[in-house]
Amino acid sequence: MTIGLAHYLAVAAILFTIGVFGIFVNRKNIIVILMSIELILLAVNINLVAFSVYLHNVTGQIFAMFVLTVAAAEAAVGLAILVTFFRNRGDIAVDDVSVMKG
Amino acid sequence: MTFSADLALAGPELTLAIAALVLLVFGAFAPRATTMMTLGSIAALAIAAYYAAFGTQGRGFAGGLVADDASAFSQVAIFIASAIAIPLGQKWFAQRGVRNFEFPVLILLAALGMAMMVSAGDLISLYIGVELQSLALYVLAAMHRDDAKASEAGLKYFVLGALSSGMLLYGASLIYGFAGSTKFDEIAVAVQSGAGTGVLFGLVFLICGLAFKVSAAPFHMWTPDVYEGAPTPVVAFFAGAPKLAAMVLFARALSEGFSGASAQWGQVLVIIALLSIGVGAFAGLAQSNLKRLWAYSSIANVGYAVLGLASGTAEGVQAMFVFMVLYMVDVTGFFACLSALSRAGKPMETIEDMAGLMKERPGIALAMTAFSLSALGLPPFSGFWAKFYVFKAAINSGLGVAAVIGLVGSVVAAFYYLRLIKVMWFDGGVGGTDRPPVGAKTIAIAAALFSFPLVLGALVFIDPLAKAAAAAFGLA
Amino acid sequence: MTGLLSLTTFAPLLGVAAILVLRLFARSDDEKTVSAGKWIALVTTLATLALSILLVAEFDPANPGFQFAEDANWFAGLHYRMGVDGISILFVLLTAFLMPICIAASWKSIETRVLEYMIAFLVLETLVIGVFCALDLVLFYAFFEFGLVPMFLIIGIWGGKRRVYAAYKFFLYTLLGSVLMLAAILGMIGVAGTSSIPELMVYKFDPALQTWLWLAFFASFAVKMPMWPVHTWLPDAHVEAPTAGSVILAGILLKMGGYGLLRFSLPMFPQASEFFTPLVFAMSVIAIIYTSLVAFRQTDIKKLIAYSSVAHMGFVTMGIFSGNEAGVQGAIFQMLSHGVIASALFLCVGVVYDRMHTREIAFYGGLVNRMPWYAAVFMLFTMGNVGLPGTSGFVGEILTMTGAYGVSTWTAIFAATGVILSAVYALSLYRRVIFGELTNPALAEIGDLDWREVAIFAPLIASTLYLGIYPAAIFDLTQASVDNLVALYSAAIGA
Amino acid sequence: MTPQLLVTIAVFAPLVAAMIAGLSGRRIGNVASMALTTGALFLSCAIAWTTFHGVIWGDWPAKFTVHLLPFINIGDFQSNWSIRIDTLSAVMLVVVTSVSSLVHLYSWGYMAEDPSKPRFFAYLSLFTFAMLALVTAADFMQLFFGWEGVGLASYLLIGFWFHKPTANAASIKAFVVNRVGDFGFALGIMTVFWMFGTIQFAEIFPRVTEFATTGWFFAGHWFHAVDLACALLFVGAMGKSAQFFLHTWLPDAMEGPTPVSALIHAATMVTAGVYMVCLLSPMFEYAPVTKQIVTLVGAITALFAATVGLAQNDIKRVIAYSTCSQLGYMFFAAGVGAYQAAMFHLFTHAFFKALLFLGAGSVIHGMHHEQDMRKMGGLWKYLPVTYAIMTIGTLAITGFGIPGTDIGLAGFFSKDTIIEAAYAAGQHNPVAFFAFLVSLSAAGLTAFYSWRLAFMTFHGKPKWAHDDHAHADAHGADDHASHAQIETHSEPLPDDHAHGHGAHKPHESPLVMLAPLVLLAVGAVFAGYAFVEAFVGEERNAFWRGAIFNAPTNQVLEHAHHSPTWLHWAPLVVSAIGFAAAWFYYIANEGMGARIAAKKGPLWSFLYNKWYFDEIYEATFVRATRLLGDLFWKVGDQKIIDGLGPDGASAVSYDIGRRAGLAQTGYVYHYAFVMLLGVLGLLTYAVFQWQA
Amino acid sequence: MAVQAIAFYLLATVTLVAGVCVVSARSPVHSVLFLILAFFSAAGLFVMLGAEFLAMLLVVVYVGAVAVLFLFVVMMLDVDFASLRQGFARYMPLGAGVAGILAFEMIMVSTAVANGGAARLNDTPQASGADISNAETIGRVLYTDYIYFFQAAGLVLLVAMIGAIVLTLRHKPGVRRQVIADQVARGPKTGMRVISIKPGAGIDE
Repeated sequence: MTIGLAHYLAVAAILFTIGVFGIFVNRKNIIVILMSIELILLAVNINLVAFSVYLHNVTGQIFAMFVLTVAAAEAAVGLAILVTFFRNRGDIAVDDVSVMKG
Repeated sequence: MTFSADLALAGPELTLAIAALVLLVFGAFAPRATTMMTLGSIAALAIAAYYAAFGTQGRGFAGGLVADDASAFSQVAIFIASAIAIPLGQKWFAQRGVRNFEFPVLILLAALGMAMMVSAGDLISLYIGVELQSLALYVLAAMHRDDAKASEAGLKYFVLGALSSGMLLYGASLIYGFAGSTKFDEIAVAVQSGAGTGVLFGLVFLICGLAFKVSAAPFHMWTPDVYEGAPTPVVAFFAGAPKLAAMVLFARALSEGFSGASAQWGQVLVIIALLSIGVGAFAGLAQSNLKRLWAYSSIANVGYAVLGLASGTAEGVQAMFVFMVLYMVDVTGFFACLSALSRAGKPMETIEDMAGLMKERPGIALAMTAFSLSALGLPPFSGFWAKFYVFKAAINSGLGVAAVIGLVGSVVAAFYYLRLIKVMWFDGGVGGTDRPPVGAKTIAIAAALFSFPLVLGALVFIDPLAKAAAAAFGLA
Repeated sequence: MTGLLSLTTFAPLLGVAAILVLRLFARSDDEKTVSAGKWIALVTTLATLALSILLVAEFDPANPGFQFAEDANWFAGLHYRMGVDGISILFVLLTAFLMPICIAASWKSIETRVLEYMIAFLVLETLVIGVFCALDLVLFYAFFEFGLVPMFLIIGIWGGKRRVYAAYKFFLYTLLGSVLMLAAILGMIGVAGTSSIPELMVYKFDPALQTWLWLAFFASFAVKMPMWPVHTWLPDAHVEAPTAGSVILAGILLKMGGYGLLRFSLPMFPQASEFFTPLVFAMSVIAIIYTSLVAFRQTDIKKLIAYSSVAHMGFVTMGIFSGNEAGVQGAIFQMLSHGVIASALFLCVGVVYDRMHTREIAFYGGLVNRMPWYAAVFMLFTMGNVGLPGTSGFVGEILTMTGAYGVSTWTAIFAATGVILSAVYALSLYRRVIFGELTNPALAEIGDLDWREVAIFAPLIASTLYLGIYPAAIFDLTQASVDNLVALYSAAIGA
Repeated sequence: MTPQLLVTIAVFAPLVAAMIAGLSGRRIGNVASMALTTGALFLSCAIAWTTFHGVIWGDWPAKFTVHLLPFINIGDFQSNWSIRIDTLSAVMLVVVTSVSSLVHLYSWGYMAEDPSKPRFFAYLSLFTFAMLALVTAADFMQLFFGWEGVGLASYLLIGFWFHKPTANAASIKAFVVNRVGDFGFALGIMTVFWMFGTIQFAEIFPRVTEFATTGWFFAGHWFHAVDLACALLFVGAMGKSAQFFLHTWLPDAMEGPTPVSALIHAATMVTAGVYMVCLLSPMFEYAPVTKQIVTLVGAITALFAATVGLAQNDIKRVIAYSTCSQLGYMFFAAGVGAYQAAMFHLFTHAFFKALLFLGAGSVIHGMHHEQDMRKMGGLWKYLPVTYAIMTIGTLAITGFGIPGTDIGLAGFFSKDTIIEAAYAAGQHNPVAFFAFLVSLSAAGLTAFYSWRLAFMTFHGKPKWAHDDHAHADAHGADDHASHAQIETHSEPLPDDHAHGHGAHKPHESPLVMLAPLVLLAVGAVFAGYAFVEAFVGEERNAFWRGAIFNAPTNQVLEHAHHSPTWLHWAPLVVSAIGFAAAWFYYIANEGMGARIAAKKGPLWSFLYNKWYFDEIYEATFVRATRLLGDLFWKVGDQKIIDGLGPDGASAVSYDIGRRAGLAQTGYVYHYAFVMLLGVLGLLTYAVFQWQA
Repeated sequence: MAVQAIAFYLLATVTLVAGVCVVSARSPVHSVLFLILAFFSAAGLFVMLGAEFLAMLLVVVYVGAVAVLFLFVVMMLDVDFASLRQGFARYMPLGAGVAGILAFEMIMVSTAVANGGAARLNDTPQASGADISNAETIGRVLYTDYIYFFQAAGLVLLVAMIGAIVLTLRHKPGVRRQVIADQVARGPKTGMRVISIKPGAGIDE
């Protein structure tokens, strides 16, 4: 049995779904939501690298690199906003993130 | 193409990047020199706009950057909007005791991100541009950091934005994999010879991600909360320019990369457009907070712009350009009005707060009336002409039913605009509004004058420019 | 005389500018300022009237085409095109004629925000004249649509108790109709490649497409007219609007619908017009009978007159879609006549409303004892409303019925019952308000018409009688254009 | 002075006078207004007689038309303001202006105490102008103008005492019922227009034969073209001339001042229908079915009104029903083809009916505005001149005369001609024969109610002396027009009159009222004798000069002259029976009539309540109008149209908006969920849509 | 080949299980640790594909920086995490349903196309150019063809930096800091002030 591109794509798809799933299953915990987003980006990276390798084209790996970079930046900003939020509220429960609605 | 030729193409971007760094350093050492910061950043934007308008055109950086009429047109518009946002925000933050020299820098970087977006010729530059812009905007939304609402807005914006980025990326990865390239022109070649399901699947993800950025339904949910929570001048900024940028990016990606699949993405866009129009029209009816109200209004308006795009023709793209530019003026003007209004130091944000405004602050009330009528799509205000272009394009490309639904949606939405007018004009107020800051008032009134009557003359110039911009995308 | 038309159209805006300048340099609630504002408005409207009379004088009745034409390039293939023909010129005149009367009628009854009020009316005048003069679809639409705003404000700011409801209803109802028209306009521009009305009048649209375009235009004009069953905004709007607002609404704004049908539906979509004629006839006769019966049961004077307006507009639509000369001429005449008579009736209501601040019929009774001149004036216009020969109301009714008879006898029969019903409601109104003993003690000191009111009514009386006795004056002006229209229409439907 | 100018003056003099009196009556004063209008009328009257003479016997053209101004000029629909003069219109000019001028004069006395005399005289003159416009019309539009113009004047004059609710109701009723007639009239005009392509009489008449056999599609059926047009036009005539079904307004119209009743509701306006039928004789001659209808309606009206007249107590109402009945005579005369006879009766009737009304007015005036005959009696002593004149009028209406000779009052000649014509036509035509039977029996009834009136009023015991409070009771009793006739009616009185009413004795009217009566009495006596030959006799062709058209087959008048002798005596006999009956009930056994009435037997109630027409109309049309009005308003407009339309739509929209707002929970994971649903939906769409 | 397959399935399983644990772990600290595990095993997959550079980068950037940042924040924010897990089970079915459909569609499309439809895809994986290492392949283009993106990515990091500072940096009023520039610039004029006190008035500070 050969491991082909499809296998990698399937892993990525499942990982993506897990990330998505994590966002709305973790109703209250913002930090886990941020981690779920990291999972999604990881899935994307798996996709990109697998494609890059099977296309014999390095662009995918470069793209994945930039995704990594941006993901790091995102994590920084996200955590910073979370800290601000925590300072204002004293809590990070997502349920509380509902002063504004309607 | 030589490296220096590439650099010449990136004139606006380089200008902004350098200016941002210089101003950052300057600000770090002289944090109280707000006027200097403001002037410096406006000057940088002006120079960037000059480069955008009159610089060389072409493709550079291995296709990552495209400088053409479309990018020039939208960059100029974006830079102008950014330049307006800077003094507006500086003043607002100053009034609230938040002295942040980073504000202009972030605006410049966001403008840089948008400039990248509108000139992206590659999925990578698309992604990086979007992220650059988005991260700056997340920070801007939460920048009033002692305000619980602002940080909540920032958080929501960020979480959902990151999710949408993930989708966009996932789509980009699929497109890359199945089309074999990240460059739009090469994708186009691949799509031309028959768009595979994989590419189209990726395209749907890409569209969803971009739809979030323009706050089209059903990816709009963040909009009302973020608009309400974020500082008003920041909303004035990110309700306009980033949407233009995202729409242009949308148009460029779809028309340059996927013109072979225009039938398919046209369908998706029509669905998105009608959903947006419907949600924007109906959900706004029950709102009382003006910032939320205008958020729903912007959802509906983006729906119109998307509808123009959905036509899949050069006419439709032109309509989108005209629409977004005209809408940008209105929305900026409206939020400038809101940022200028306060009663005993408390911002006036609900519809009821506006009671009797016509007697108290006729200038601002007239401006807000103009923006409302414009958003309502009443001739001869700019909003009408915007819709005029969009619906003409839609009808001419066979989207007559969608156009009629959209028009009926505009009638539903008319109610909430009318309610604002009614409150301002008919009702008696309690009085005691503060004197509005001159800058914001000037911006508001200038925007109102543009909405009508200046638009009647301005369109004579905007029309051919938008046409050329649309032609750059190479659609029929 | 190029430019005369634009001058006439935009002349009222000069007045607006003058009032704005005045407002900048004076306090808005200062008595002198208010008075100056009123005079500016009056003089402006009179000047516009003079200009429109000049237009009519310079107009060549033998020429069926558009005269005083102006054409300037705009953007996106649009043009600023203006011109009048025999059909539209009279509506310009009617508008310019009624406006000074409106201003004069508001002289005392409007006490708050007078300058804004005058501005609203002047803006409205420009828009309405623009509607009748525009020869470009988009220009037409712009004028047509923006007219909603001043009227919305007039009803909403200076209206009665339920003014907000009425204003919304008026605005949204009409807007819904006109957005459909906008869709059709865009489609037409797309198909025909031009937005020029004269060109489109001879452009032959595909019959299948015509059906949709016709329906879309009809949606707008039917609401504007209004036709049954989309008429319910009108009574509310009328009841709540200030007197002059009602005058404008009944006198001019409703005419925009009929004008639109004449200008667009008939010449541009002849096949569809013919196809839908039975529908229009049915709606017209239902309007005539239904609203007449409803009018009969009203307890509010203005509402009664409003419902009667709907009935009278039923005659107009019936006449237009007869597609023959008698019907079309009759419809035009009926619109002009109704513009005068309905306006006068609303002014009559205004006279007693100004004094007593109620429009309840039951409140009044026996007014003739204290106000004989008022009674006489009211009688004249009641008779005009009833369609008595010798007043202008008659000519339009008989001609539209005659026109309809030529196409469908049933329609004429049903419409003719409206002649009976109009007598029932109009005379019962008159009886309840004017005749009988003066029993309400509140009315004991009510005064007769003062000189200002006499001056307001005099031109209306004169025109009612003049048009009633010498309608040929009108037909001479409209003849050539209507002949042309009818000939084109008949040729198109192969009749 | 050319004839053209003269007739123009004749037509417009009343209008000018009316406008001056109406608009500036207060400024120039009562007397000036009255003098001006009366003078103008006498001027018109003089010109009318000149015209009459000039057209028929003089050197004026037999027919001419004065064009004044275009009225409506659209394609074929050409109408002009014009004055058409021929024998027919000349006769009408004479009738109208003569009666009108005398009524003007009479009103000086009758209305002496009324506070708004200028208005009254202005209305009268306005009416006269409209009537003149009607009779001189050269096309249907002007005819219609006059038609509705006299309707307006009638409305104004019936409601002259505007503070009386009954008068207001009656005036509206008159206008509306007339409009019902005009509904048909207008449709008739349209039919004529589309049939002939013109509405000018002069252009239509020569072309009638073209359509004599063709059909016309109307209201979903094919009709005989000319029949249809004539039938529709006749509906108008029915309304104006108060024929059966559309008669209900005429008795109520007696709410107006008595001179008005004399002028409008007896002598002139109500005869306009007859005039129209005669004017349009070129068309009616080719409308056989319609002629039958005309005959039948006329006959029924003649009989119906006569029966109702038997049981009424109001002096004016009796005469009103009498008018109605006599109009029926005129119509069936026209219906059988004897247009000349109809016109002749119209002519004579104008004199004696105006006489009767004005005489009644004199009685009412003498009785201080008492109209109930049951409260009169024995007045001959107090009002001798009136008594004499009323007797002449009664004799005239009952057609008193000696058959076989030329001795007789006006009604004798005209009515007998009609009866004979009906008999002649009835030889071949059952409807006409029915009309003939009706005409005879109605003649008997006419005699009964006419003499009943005379006896109750002038003979027997005076009943007016004891009745102080009747007035007060009558006042509040009825405020509704349909019940108005049950009790007496009170015309407004100056205060002194009302109070001491029992104390005053009846008095004879002033000279200004008696003079017109005398003049009319002369007419009532001699009009028949003087004009019988010209109108219906051997000279008729020379007289009419083609103004009335008889089809070659129509020889009814010719036959009428050769009717059997018994027929000449029959009317006299039935009249005599009627007279005898009246004498029996009201002189010989005075009080018997009242006793019959008191029993309220079914027949009496049926007649007294005028066959319950008002009640039936009230229960059907009036109620239906109210109910439908309320239904359409409260259910149709408010519930259905507004409920489903604007109000419903806005409520639904708002509800959707509210729910959409609720969906916006503020929770991040909800938002994410919605986004994912969006992605999922679009992906699914893509998978299924694009898989192929 | 079998070894490769076993390695792939092992790594893939670990990645996915770790992913599930990230979203379902009771404590965020555990989540972070599972995240690190997921990244490690994903790096292993990258190595299998021949993309060693990316694998290393993943470990360095994520495990070294991002995960630590997460841990740091989790520790810093003193939150009662137990309460944050309420309602977890209640929304499982709905979430799982939606996610399941999503996953199904995604897998179906991507695998079907990758196996059958896409002829342009090669059978053999190849992460780098002929004769040169994976890192060199990337290095050759990163600063040439992709210089624009590279610089832009730098700016993204700049924004993140500015953002983090703007949002979180605070000068607390009560804390005294040493400002050397102020100390150097201090002169007699700013060092003291002369106050003339009226007798009996005292000083208001």
